[in-house]
Amino acid sequence: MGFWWDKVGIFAVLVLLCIFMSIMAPYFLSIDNGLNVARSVSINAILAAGMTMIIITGGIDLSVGSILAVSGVTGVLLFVAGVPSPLALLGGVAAGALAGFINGAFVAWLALPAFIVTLGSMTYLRGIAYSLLEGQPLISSDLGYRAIGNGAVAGIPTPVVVMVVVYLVFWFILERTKFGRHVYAVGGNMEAARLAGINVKKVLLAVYTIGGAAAGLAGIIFSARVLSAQPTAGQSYELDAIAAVVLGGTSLMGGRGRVIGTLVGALIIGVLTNGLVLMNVPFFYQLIVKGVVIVIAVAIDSLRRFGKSGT
Amino acid sequence: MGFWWDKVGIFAVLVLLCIFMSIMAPYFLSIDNGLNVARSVSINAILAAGMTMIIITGGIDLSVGSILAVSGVTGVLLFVAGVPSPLALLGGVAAGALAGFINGAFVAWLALPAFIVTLGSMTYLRGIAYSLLEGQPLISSDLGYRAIGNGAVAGIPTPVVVMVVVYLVFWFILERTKFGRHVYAVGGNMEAARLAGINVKKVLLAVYTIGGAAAGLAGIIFSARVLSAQPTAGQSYELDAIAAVVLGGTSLMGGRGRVIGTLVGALIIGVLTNGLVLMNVPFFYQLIVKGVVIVIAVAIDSLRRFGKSGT
Amino acid sequence: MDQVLEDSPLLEVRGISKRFGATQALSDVSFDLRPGEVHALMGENGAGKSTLMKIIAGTYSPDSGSIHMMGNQIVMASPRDAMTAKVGIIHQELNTFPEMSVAENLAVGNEPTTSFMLNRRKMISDAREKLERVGAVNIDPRTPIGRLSVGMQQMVEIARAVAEDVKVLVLDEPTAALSMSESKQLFGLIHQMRDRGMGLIYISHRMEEVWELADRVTVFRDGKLVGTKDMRAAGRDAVSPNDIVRMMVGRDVDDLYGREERELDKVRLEVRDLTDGGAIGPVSFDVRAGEIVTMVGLIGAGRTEVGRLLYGADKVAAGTISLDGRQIRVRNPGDAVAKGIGMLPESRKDQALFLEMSVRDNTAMSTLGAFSTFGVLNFRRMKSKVDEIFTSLRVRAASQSIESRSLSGGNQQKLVLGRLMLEKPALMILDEPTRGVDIGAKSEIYRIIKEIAATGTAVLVISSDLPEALGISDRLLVMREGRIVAEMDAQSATEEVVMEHATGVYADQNPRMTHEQP
Amino acid sequence: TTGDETDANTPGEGKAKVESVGLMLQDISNPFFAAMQTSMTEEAKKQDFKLNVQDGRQDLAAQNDQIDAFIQQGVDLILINAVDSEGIASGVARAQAAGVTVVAVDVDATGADAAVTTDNVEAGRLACQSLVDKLGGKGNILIVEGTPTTAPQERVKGCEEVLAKNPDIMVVGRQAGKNDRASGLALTTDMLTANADVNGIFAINDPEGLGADLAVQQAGRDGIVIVGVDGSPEAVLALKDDKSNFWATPAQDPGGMALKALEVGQEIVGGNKPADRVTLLNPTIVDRDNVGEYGGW
Ligand SMILES: Nc1ncnc2c1ncn2[C@@H]1O[C@H](COP(=O)(O)OP(=O)(O)OP(=O)(O)O)[C@@H](O)[C@H]1O
Ligand SMILES: Nc1ncnc2c1ncn2[C@@H]1O[C@H](COP(=O)(O)OP(=O)(O)OP(=O)(O)O)[C@@H](O)[C@H]1O
Ligand SMILES: [Mg+2]
Ligand SMILES: [Mg+2]
Repeated sequence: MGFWWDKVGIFAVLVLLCIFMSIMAPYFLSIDNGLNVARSVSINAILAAGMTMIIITGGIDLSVGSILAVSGVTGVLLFVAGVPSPLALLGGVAAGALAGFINGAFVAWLALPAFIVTLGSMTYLRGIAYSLLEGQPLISSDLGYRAIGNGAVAGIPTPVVVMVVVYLVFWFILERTKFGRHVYAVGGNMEAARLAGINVKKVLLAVYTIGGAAAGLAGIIFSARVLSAQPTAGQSYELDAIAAVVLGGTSLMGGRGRVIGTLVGALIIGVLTNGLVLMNVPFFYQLIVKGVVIVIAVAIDSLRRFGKSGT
Repeated sequence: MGFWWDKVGIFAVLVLLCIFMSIMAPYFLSIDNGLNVARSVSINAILAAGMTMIIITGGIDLSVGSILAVSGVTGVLLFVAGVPSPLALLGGVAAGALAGFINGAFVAWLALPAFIVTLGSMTYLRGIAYSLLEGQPLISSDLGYRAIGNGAVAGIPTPVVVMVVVYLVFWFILERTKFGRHVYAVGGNMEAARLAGINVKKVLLAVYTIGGAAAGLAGIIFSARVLSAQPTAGQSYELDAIAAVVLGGTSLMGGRGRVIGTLVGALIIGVLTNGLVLMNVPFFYQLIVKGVVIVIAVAIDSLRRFGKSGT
Repeated sequence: MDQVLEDSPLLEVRGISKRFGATQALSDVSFDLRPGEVHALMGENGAGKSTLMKIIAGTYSPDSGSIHMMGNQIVMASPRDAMTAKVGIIHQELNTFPEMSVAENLAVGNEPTTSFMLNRRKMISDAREKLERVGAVNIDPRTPIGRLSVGMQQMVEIARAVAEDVKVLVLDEPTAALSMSESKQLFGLIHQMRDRGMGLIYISHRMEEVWELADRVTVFRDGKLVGTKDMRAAGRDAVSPNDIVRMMVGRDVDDLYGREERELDKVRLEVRDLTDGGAIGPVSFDVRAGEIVTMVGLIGAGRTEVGRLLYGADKVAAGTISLDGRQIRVRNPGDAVAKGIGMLPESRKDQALFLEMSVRDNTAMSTLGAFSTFGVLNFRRMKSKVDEIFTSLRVRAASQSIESRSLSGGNQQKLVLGRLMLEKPALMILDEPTRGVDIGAKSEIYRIIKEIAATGTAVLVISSDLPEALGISDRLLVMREGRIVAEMDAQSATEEVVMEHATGVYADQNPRMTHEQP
Repeated sequence: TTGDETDANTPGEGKAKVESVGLMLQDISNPFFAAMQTSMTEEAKKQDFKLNVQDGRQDLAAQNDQIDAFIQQGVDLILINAVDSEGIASGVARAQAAGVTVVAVDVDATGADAAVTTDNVEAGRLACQSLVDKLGGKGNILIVEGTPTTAPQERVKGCEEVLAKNPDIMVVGRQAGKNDRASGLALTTDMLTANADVNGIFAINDPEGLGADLAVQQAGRDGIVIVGVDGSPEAVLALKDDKSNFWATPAQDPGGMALKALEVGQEIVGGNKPADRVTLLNPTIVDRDNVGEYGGW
C-alpha cells in the first residue's frame, strides 16, 4: 500500500474524523460551521506553516505563542499611537520577524540547540509582551485593520483567506524555489549541505525569521479578532502548532515534510475541538479524547512507514 | 581549555549567578534561603532526573507535568479512601509509572515520535486528572504522607532529601550499571545498539516507565506540600524540566548527558527564580530576565564546544 | 582438516528470499560456508550481498528459507540470536556510538560487571586486548570514538567483532576505509582465524584482496546466486579474475583503468605552504589542467584534511592557494564552489547525500542557481540537464524523483560526481571516489574521471586503493603525518615504493622516485 | 430543537422557555468557576434545558471560537464569563447578530445584554480593609497577585485604594502567581525569606491565600494575618482551623451568580429587559468572627 497511503495517510484520518463528527454532532455538517472551523483553525495553521519550515531544517520554535503576543501588542500599540493601519499591521509582522531573527541568530551563529533558545525566547518575549502594556490588555474597538480578523471576502472569513494565501506562499517557497530545496537539504543533512556549498547559517536565519513573521501575522489576526492587544495571547499555542506539523507527517528529525500535511494536521485538531464542543462533551473528557486522538492519528499514520520498510 | 571547561562549564554559570544574587539580594546568602531554594527546586529536579534519562535515549517526555497531577491526585484519593498512607504513596508513584509505561509502549513498540506521543498523553492525562476530581481540588490537611512534602530530616527538608536520593540512584544507574550503558547506547546510535544485541525496545520501555515513576514521586511530594490533590498541578513543568536537562549539558539528540549536570541546571533555574523574587523584581521583568539568562547560560556553555572543535 | 568437518558445512542457508517493497533483494538463495575457509562474496552494488549477511546475523528476517548451523536449523530473529550462535559480523556501514569512548564501544551489549556494577577497569583492559589483537595498538581506548578518522573507527569495529569467540565471521567490505597497511594487518588476522577452523565470509569489491584471501568465491547478481568458484579445489590458476568479473557484470572489463596518455596544460592549482596550524602541513604542490594527481598514504596521514582545507571546509591557518595563477581565499565551501573548486567528500552518506531527497535534487543541489530565475526553479531545465548527466554517467535510477536512499552505493557515488560535473569546476577534489563501489561502476567512474580531466579540469584524487591510484593517475603525492613526503610519476611507481614512503620504513635505500620533499 | 417539549417549568411572568444554554467559563480548573458549572448543571436537570459548558483556558481566541460554535448549535442564551471583558466584545456582537441573548457572569462583557457580576474592586477593598483593621492600621504586608486577567487585577486595584488611605501599611513584597495554591506557597516562601518583618498578606484569591498560609506555617512564622478573596469551602475550613493564619475572605457566590445570570437571561429572552443592565452582587466579608453564620457556596 506504500505509495497510496503515503499520499493519503493523514488525510484519510481527517476524512474519517469528519464523517464521525457529521454523524455524532448535529450542526457539524454545514457551510457555516465549516467556515467556523476554518476560521478557528487559521491562527494555529499560520503558526504551523512557519513551524513546518523550521522543523524541516531539524529545528523547532517554542516561542511562536509569545511572538504572537508581542506582535499583536506591537500592532495595536502602533495603531493607537497614530501610525496608519497598514503600517501598524506591517510593524506587528516585522516585530515577529525580528523576534524570529534573534532566535535564528542564536541557532545559526552560535549553533545553540533551537529547543532551548526558543524556550528562552518564549519566556522573555512573554515578559516583553506584558511589560509593553504593564500586563493590561489594551482595547482598540476601532482598530484600523480589524477586517483582517473579523471581515470576510466573498463570504469567506478574512483569516481563512489569509491562511490560504500563507499556505500557497509556503508551498511555493518549499516546492518551487531554490531556497526551499536548501531548507530540505539543511534539515536532511546539515554537513552535506555545507559541503555542497549551501550557506547553512543564512538558510537557518531566514527560516527562523520567516517563522517569526508568520507568527507575527498570526498575532495581527489574533488582535484584530479580539480588537485588542492581549499580552496573554497565544499561551501554549506552540504545542498545537507542533502537533499540527507532526500530524501532517513532517519529521521532527528534519529533512522531510510538506506544508499541505500541516494544514491537514491543523484541520484535524480544529475539527476535533469544534466537534467535541458541538457534541457537548464535557471539557475534561474533551481533553482525554483530544489526547487519545492525537496519539491514534500518528499511530495510524505510522502504518505507512511500516508498509514501506516491509518489516 | 577543553577538558577543564567541559567539566566545569555550567557549574561556573551557577556559581556566578549565586555570587550575583548574594550581592543584589539581601537574605539570599543564608542557610534558610539555601534550603528554600533546594526545596523549591526539588520537584522540578526530580522531574528533570527522569527527563535526563529519557532525553539521553534521544526521546522526550512532555507529559511529566500531567503525570505529576495524575499521581498526586491518585495518592490523595487513595489516602482519602482509607488506604494506608505508605500504600497510597506507592499507588501514586505506580500511577506515574503506568502512565510512563504507556508512553514507552507507543515509543518503543510502534516507533512513534516521543514528542507527539507525550504531547498526546500530556493532554489526556490532564483530562484524567480533572475528571478524577471533577475539576475541584481535594483538600486533605491530615494527609498521611504529608511529611514527604513538609517534614525535615536532620534539619534538611524531606523533599530535598528525596531529591538527593533520587539523584544518587539515577547517577548510579546511568554511570555504574549495564542498563545505564545501554541507555546511552540506544540514544547514541539506535541501529548500532540493536546490532550490538541490546533489546532497544525494552530499554525504551524501561526508561519511560522510570521517568513516569519519577514524575509520580514528584506528584506525591507536590500534593504533600500543598496538602491537597490539585488537578491543575504541574502545568508547563515539562518545559522547566527540559530546560534544566539542556542547561545541564545533555544533548537533545541523545547519547550524551549527565544527571549531575541536570541538577546544576535545575539549581540555576531555582536560584534565578528565588533571587528575582527576593529582589522583588516585578513578574514581567522576571520573565524577561529568566528567558535571557537561559539563553545566555547555554551560550556560555556552548563555548566549550567551540573550544573543543577549535573552529 | 578433518574429513567429516570438511563435508558438513559450518553454516548453510537454504532457499532464502527477501523483499523490500518493490525490490526483490534476494530470491531463493542457497549458500554454505565450511569450517576453515574464507568464502568471498562478490557482486555488483545492490546484488544482495549485505542483505544475505544481515539475515545470517539476525538483523533482517527472511521472507522464506532457513538457516542451519552444523546441520541444525536455527532461528535468527535478532542480533542476540546470532551472538548466541557465535556468528559475528562487521557491517558494511560503521555502527559506532560517536559519544562513547573506544572502550565503551567495544563493550556495548557485553559490558563486564562485577556483581551488578560496571567494571570500568576491566572494560579498558579488555579493550586494550581487543585492539592489540587486530594490531591497532596506537588507539587509546579512552578516546571518544567520534574523534577518530573513519579508518580508525573501522579498525575498532573489526576489533569488536574479532574479539568475540565466534565460529563464523562475516566481513562486509571491511577494507573500504582502510589503506594498504591496515588491510595487510587484517589479512594476517583472517589467515590466522581460518587456520583455527573458523569460517569467514568476506565481501569486497577489490579483486586483488579476494584473490589473495578466498578459498571459494560466490557471485551474486540481482538477488540471485550466479555461481561459485572453488579455488582451493580447482587451484588458483584454473580461475581467472576475468571469469569472476564476467559472472558479476555479464561482460568483460578488460582494462579497468584504461591507462592512456593525457595532454597536460598549464598549472591550474598552486598550493604553497598550506597548513591548518596543527598536524597538517605545511604542504606545497601543483596540479595542472587536465592532470590527475592522487594523494596516497596511510589512514590518518592527513589527505582528507588537505582536501578540506582547499575546499574551505576547515580553516586554513597559513599558506596560499592559487587557481589559474590568481591567488584566492576560500572562506567556506560555498565560496569554494563559487570560485571553481568542487569536492566529493570522503563519506557519501554523512557528507554528501540527502538520502530523503530525490536523485534529481541531489544532483542539482550545488547549482540550483543555474536552474532558477529569481530563485524560482525551472524544473524543465533542471530535469533535462540532470537527464544529460545521468546518461553520460550511466546512472541507473528508476526515475529522477525517487529518493536517493534507494540507489545502490555505486549509483549514489555517481550522483555526487554528477553534482560536481554540473559545477564545472576548475579543480575537482575526489576523496575516495570509489569507496564501496562495485567493479563495473568503478570502471565507469574511472572513465568519467578521465573525461573530466580531458576537459581541462585539474583533478586531485585521494585514494586508499593503491592499484587504483597507480592506475588512474598521472602523478602521486605520498603523505605521511600531515606532510607530503614524496612525489612521483605514477607510470613508473610501484606499490612497494609507495608503501615505503607512506610508512616511512624503507626496504632499500634507492627509492625510485622523482624527488623527495623536505 | 429538542423534540420532547415538557412543560415541567411553567414560564412565569415574561420568563420564556429557554431550551439550550451555552455557559462559557474562563477557567474551569479554578474551583470558583467550577462551582458555577456545578450549580448550572444541576439547574439544567431541574429545569430541563440543554447545557453546554466550555472552558476558555484563559484564552480569548478560544472563547471567540466557542461563541461561534454556540451560534452554530443555535443556543438561545449564552452565559459568558469572559477572560477579558472588552476583548470579548466582537464575539458578543456576533452572537447577538445571530439572535442569541448574551449575559455576562462575574466579569462584565462589553455589549452583553446584561451582566451579573461581583464587584471585584469592592472585593479587593473589603479584603484589604479587613486586613488593615486587623493589623490596626500599620504593618508590613505582602501582596500575592494573580494572572494578568480582569478579575485578579481589579481586586488588586481595590486593595490599593484601601492601602492608599493607610500610609502606615507598607507593601514590602508583591509577586504574581498563577491563581493557585502551589504558586501562592512558593512565592510566599521566598518573600518571607526576603522580609523578616511581615505582618500581613493579601492574596487575590483563596487558593493563593491558602498556599501563603502553608508557607507561613512551614516557615514557622507567627502572627501573620492572611486574607484572600472568594469565600471558598477550603477557606471556610481554614477559618475554622486554629493552626491557620487565614483571617478573612470576601465571599462571593459563584453558583448563585450563575443562576442569577440564567434568570436574567430567561427574562430577557421572554422580553423583559432588566432595569439596570448590570446586576451587582456585592461580596460580604467572612472572617473568623462570623464564619459560623456563612452559608458557603
Ligand atoms: N532496508 C532496506 N529497505 C529497502 N531496500 C533495501 C534495504 N536494504 C537493502 N535494500 C535493497 O536491496 C537490494 C540489495 O541490497 P544490498 O545492500 O544487499 O546490496 P549489496 O550487494 O550489499 O550492495 P553493495 O555492494 O552496494 O553493498 C538493493 O536494491 C537495496 O536497495
Ligand atoms: N592515532 C590516532 N588517534 C586519533 N586520531 C587520529 C589518529 N590518527 C589520525 N587521527 C585523526 O585522523 C584525522 C586525519 O586523518 P584524515 O582523515 O585527514 O586522513 P586520511 O589520510 O584521509 O585518512 P582516512 O583514510 O582515514 O581518511 C585527524 O583528524 C586525526 O585527528
Ligand atoms: Mg553491501
Ligand atoms: Mg581520508
